[in-house]
Amino acid sequence: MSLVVRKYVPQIIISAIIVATVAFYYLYISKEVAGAFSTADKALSDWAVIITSFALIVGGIDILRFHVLRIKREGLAQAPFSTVTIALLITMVVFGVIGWYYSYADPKAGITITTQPQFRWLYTNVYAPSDAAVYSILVFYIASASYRAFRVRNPMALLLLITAVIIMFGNTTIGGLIWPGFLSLRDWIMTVPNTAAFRPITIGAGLGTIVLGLRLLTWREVSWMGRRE
Amino acid sequence: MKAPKGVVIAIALLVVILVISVVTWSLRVQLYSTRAPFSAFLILLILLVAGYVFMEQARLGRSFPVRKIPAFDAIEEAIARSVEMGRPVHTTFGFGSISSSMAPQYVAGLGVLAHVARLCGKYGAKLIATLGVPEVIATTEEIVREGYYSAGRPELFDPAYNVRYLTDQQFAYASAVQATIVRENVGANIVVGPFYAESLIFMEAGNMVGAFQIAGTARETQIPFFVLVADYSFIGEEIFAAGALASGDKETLASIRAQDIGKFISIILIVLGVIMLLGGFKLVDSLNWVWKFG
Amino acid sequence: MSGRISLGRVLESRELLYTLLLLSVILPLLHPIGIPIEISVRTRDVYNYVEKLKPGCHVYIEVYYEVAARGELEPNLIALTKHLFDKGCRIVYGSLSAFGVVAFSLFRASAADLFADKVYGRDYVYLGYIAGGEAATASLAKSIKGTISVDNYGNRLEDLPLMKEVDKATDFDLVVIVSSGTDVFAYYVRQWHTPYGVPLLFVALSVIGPSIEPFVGAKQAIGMLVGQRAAAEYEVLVGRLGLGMASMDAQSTSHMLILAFIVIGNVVYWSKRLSSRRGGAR
Amino acid sequence: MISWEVLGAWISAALVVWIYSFAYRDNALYKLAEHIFLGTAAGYSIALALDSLNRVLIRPAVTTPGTFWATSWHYVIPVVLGLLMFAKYSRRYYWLARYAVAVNLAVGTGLALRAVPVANIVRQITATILPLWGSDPVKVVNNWLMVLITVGGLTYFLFTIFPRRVEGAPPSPTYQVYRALYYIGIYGMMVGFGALFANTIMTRVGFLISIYLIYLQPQVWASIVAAILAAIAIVLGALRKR
Repeated sequence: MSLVVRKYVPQIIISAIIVATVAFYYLYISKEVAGAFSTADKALSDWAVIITSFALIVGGIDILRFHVLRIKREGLAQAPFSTVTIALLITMVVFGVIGWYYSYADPKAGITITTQPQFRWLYTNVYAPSDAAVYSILVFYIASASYRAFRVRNPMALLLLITAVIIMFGNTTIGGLIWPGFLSLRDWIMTVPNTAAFRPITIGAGLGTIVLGLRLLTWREVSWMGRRE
Repeated sequence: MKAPKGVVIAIALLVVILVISVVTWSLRVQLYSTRAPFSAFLILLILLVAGYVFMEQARLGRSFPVRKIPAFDAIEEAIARSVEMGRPVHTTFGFGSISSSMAPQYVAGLGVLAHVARLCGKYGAKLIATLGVPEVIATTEEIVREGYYSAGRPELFDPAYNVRYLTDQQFAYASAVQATIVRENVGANIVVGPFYAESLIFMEAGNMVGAFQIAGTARETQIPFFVLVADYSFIGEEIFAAGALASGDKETLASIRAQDIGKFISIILIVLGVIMLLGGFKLVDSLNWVWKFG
Repeated sequence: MSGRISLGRVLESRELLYTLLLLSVILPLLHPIGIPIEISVRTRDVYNYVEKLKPGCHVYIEVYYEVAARGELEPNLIALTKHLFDKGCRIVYGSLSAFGVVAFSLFRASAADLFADKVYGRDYVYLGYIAGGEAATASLAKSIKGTISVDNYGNRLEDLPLMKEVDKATDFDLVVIVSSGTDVFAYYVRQWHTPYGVPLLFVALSVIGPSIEPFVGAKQAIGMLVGQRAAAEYEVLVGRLGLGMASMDAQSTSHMLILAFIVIGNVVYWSKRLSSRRGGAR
Repeated sequence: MISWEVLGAWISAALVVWIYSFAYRDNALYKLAEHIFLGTAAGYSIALALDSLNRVLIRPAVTTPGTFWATSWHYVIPVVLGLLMFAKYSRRYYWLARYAVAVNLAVGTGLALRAVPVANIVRQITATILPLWGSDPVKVVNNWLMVLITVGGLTYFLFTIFPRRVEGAPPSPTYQVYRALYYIGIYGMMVGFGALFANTIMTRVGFLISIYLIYLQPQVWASIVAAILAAIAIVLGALRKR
């Protein structure tokens, strides 16, 4: 019994949902069925949203727990940093909840969870710049990565380097000064070999996805459950 | 050779669907939706049946030798090396919600994680699994636990150290992962899953501490960064094959033969289409044909 | 011998590369060099298409990018907006993402000169964030007023003169999608172009360019402006030099720096490899 | 009197500089910026979660309870499933969380299985069926390359079905064709990788330009002070390690 509820029921849920969502997507039985399906489909994606939201809340608790534990274990060296994280997490949630409260208490004010003024301030002045900074730190990384990646170790690496140099000249105005042909050569590489190169990868990724779907359907893929029972 | 029952049923199902399709087609009945071309449905169906047939055959003892995937074999080496150096192993498989169409890639990442966890148990390596997928925190904990317990090293399992859910926000996750890689001075950095712009962040952070790096994703735009920067990489569909290899189960592994069937179907359709163009027949139109009458 | 290796060490250190990289990007922004630029056929095509629009035409512009993508997309958006306003077009802006709202306000601020003599509600409207992804795109194509009732600033759409002229996809003479992602282009192709045949124009990041190329190839879009280069070219065409041009200089210097380091990397690598081979022979 | 706006701009500039400092070396100020970022991000994602719950569940249930219970009564199920996520803290009932994961995973996989056959397979195949003969030589060469690289790449990925070379015997024609396609595939893909990699440099530089214009240029002094502080932190960190 216990194995049934622990292992089989979740897998039955998976198979049933995959079969239903995929089969009714392709099949057309009648207008009513199609209508019912799209309603059910919409509801199911809402289900997923609700479940994800709960998962995010559980995740938030996990983050808090993780940092409390770190303070306990690593003491003063870590405490200031973890305290900052915990404090900001709670602050953001509190401001959000205040906005939530006002969205019901005073709907005319137009304040919602994400538009609460202090919440917005933290978002625009702390979250957004940090987010953008981490994204753009990639400019450093791509520079040091190309330093290593384009070392000519073998003929294949030479081909890589030649392609990269053409693209880099083609992308910049200085390349056009050196030889105007770089731009059209760059365009050709991007439209012909580049497109062709990613096509088999796209097809393969699709095939892999389908086969993994099959493994989930037939209960062969169990890693998502964690423990093997 | 007597065909097993499952195979017969699967093939019979395929035949029945095909017959019904032909009949309804000749009767001009709207059986399939107009959302997708009929060829897509057919290819999906054939692949599912083919994969199932291969798995059944494997269950009856037929074996399908698989070519070497160097990146997969390198995982063990990477872990053994970091144990020698006394450094932990880091692995991560992405951020976001599992209810998106990236779900299969997360599952492939979890499969590799399970393999890594078992090897870490075997060699006694300290594993740090970071993640940004809120739904599978518990799963990840279970996988790591299983890895250590099955190898008889329960003392190494410490969920607060081994499993670190960071956040599901892309770059916050990325910033914490790069910091983890550098601060914990990891010896091996294994990243398999659906990655976006953060892929290169992980690779460069690993490079800062000189970690042995194995990376893979099926997201086309990020593959170059993994291939050119990591020591070993899984390209595209290889991550799904890695997931199957990691299970260590012959039947599961047999399913990847269906991917080959799919590739052959693609090659044949392309070649056929090109040849047919000579005769002025457009295969593209048939492939794009949507089940629609009137 | 040791001198060469230590020189290699210094050149190999990422700190040096990073510092030079920062300088190579920031200095040209402060003091533009003004490297001349050649107009590509693709940008010229887009320009010619817009040039043919008649005064009083209506254009819908989807603003879908986060702040980090601003450097590449905003100059395009500004140059296009200038061109469209010059042609006497009226523009409805909208965003399918919440960060589009921030992007629009920044764009509005940095292109203040364009909006100076334009009247909100008559010459342009910003619908704000429209939730719902592809479903919302489909719904907008059927009826904007049926999808949302107020604009970004809380005005009722019925009260805005411009919104009396337009409501559905076919009311627009051109739809411009300025996006940092890939999906949104497909939304508009599927929901606006395929059913209603509205001409689309794509403005994309240079990384995204190749993946939306097929749409342009299949004539589902009239053209595309990709990255800062297209922005710089368009700025030249419409005669309002701005961030696009300055950025192209920064792009040139930083690319040359990276190329120089690739060369250094190869020299260091080969000198090491050759010297170790010689050492082995001894 | 410092306004909130100015303070915000300073904080933004400092955060950007400190995050960049990690590229040079990990230091205490990066750690601070990282933890600030993590805290806000975690709080933000919880707020977003509350917002989605509010949008799909609570608002309809509160504002129009009649229609909500008539049409959307089944939303109780995901709520229960969501609450089951908390079972992960239990040693005995940890498996209850799987039910929720199962639903989400199935939804995701279902979405993938719908999109993939068309987008990843049929569309790609139809795009590759190109005329290999014609009057325009440039186009013909391009089409040949397109078809050969695509087919070659597909052969490169073959896992279980491919011709093997028998030791001692001369390679069979099938094997030779396979190897040729294999190499066309891998070289073609390398060109693609090099091109995409180099092309991305442009976008990344573009991002740096944006960041500089938005956060650093308006707050030059804040940025410089932050940079000096970061340099001190890096040096101090290095000294302490030694």
